[in-house]
Amino acid sequence: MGMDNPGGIPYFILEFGDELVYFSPYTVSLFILALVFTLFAVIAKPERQVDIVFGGDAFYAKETSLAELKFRRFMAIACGFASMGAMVTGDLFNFTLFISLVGICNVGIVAAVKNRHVQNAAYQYGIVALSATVPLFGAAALIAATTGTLSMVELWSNASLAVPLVVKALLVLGVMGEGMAPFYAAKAEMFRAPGAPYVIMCSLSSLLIFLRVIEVVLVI
Amino acid sequence: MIGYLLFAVTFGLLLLGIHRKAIARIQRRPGPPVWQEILHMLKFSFKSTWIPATASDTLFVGVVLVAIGIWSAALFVLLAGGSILIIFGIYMLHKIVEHGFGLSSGSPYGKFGGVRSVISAASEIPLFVSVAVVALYTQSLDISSIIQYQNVHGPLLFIVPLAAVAMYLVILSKMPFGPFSIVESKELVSGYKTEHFGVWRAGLQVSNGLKTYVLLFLFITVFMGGIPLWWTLAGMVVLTLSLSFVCALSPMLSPFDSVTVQMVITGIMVVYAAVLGVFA
Amino acid sequence: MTKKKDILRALGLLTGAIMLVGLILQQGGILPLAGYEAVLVVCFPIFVICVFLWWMAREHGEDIPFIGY
Amino acid sequence: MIIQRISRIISNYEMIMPIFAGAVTLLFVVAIFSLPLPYYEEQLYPKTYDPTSPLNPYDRGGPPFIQIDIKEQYPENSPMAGYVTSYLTPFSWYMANTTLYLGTTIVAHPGGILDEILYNTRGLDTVVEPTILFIAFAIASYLYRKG
Repeated sequence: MGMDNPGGIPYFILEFGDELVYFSPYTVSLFILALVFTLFAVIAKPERQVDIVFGGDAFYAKETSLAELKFRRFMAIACGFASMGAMVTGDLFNFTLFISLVGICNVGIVAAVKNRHVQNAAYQYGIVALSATVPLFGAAALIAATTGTLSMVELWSNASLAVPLVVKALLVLGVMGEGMAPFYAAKAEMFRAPGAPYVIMCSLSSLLIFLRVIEVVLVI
Repeated sequence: MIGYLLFAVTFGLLLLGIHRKAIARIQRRPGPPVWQEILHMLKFSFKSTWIPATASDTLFVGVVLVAIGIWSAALFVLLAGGSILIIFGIYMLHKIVEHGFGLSSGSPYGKFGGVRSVISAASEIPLFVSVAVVALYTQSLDISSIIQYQNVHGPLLFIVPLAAVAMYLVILSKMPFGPFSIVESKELVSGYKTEHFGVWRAGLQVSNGLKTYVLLFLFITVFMGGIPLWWTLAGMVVLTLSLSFVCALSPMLSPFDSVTVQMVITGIMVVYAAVLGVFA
Repeated sequence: MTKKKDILRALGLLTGAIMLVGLILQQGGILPLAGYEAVLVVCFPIFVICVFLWWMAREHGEDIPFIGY
Repeated sequence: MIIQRISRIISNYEMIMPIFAGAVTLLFVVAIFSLPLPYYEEQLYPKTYDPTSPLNPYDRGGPPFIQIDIKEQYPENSPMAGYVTSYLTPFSWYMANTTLYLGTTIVAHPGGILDEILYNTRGLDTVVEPTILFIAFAIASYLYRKG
């Protein structure tokens, strides 16, 4: 039981069996942004990060090798699709699944970088993403148990179904673990990796899922 | 609509100019004329422009288009009285613009601006708490119904002053030269926008003008209600001047301290929202 | 180089024309306001950048990345 | 200053795991104290199992193609929902008819996985789940081959 449609009235609802995918003004705008940046990841060449060698005049531009580029682009596109799915899905379990997919793609995007510092950060972040699945799926399971449904449309249209506050908090914490919205230190270290269009997908996806989870928490 | 868009760009840039002028006068400098930012936009647009050899070209250009696009969308949502959640979504996504600007060029300065922008992502949370507090009272997130609520109950500024403070801090963190504007601080040259010169910077100026206009307009609308346009514009100038005083008189915090301060503010706001939620 | 400029000018004029047509259609009541706004959100950034690039000063080659001191 | 001390802690990315773990633990303690949470009796899927069925625990009730015994959220969206056993491959069909143990092997052979995917009330979920696994395998294999 939340307020009516904080993201606006859905334009239309796509039906996959018991899973509804709905396009409200809010979800559509987030979806389009994810789409635009996925397209950037598809067509943009990675930038060559310029580094200065301290104590000398030398400088060099880091090149991203082709194999690494291909793998990271694949991960970035997968991440884009996962965040697009998370933006529009109207089913809570599906939402948590997409979010954990986003989490693992984020690790994948920077895991290929040959830089110990970046890989350490990615490793730390990966462990957090791993452990965040416990509150994440736990919240989905508790919602199913307390309300008997996982459909967001059902949860907001039926006022008698109330999700306990602590379950909502678990959901938010799980998403934070996957997206790391407030504790961003590891993500910032990951950002030192070259290859801008792919690294941007990390941050875009986590901001998007954070925005979506706020809507979800207000809705249910 | 297109006329209003151009007006918003110009007025927003004028506000930024007033901001600079006020800071300069407070610090006993002559300062640039108030229309300096508008001149900047025009001047940059005439300058010779290319894409740096090390840059990721599509992202380098595309992010400028995205910056202008998202803030024009925000302006339209605001004018149509749409959901406040969409505007704040766009506000959060401005982070992506900063990342894109910073990371796409390959320059170390831009990179550090982008990295700092990632670190300070926590600064956006007070925003959602203030949204939640507003929603507690109005039971809706539509700007049109927030205005209606204020027509009946008086301005929200006097009902939930702390939420207004939180949103004020959020706007402060987006104003240049403020205590939280670590993404464009001077030790990084210009932070995330270092490498975007010429036409790209002119495009960034356009989006900055729109951003300033939208954020200040939003503050006035959400906390003062639907007052006539002239009064709103006057209110925006007053708000800018107050922001200038804060910016001129406070030092810039070091990056991690800035984040910590913002997280502390967030904590206070969460407690405030929880207390209101229990007793309201 | 002039060819690139022609493309930019054409693109600027095209998006400008689309926005104008959108305005006329919206005033005529054919296009809903939301549709017109969607057109503006897509076309306005492209229009601005293309116009700026069109009237920008003459062009040089690409830059030389930082060459030390 | 206290602020600087806090910033020093949170700026170290190795501290993130402990901070996160602490937050999760705290929240789980709160969750345990808020037990018992309300339980919604009328669940989406039936909670009674028939231990004599060869498809147990995947039997959603009733003979295939004839009758379903499942409560759906949106019955109009998937008229065929719940006819799980209608998608059995010939081999599975043979096993189900001759032994009592198909239920234990149902995801271990192709017919079994297909059943779950075509069990289309939660079809999209079953697609996303393997995707997560595949992505994880892709990362692991890439890192392994890179050495």
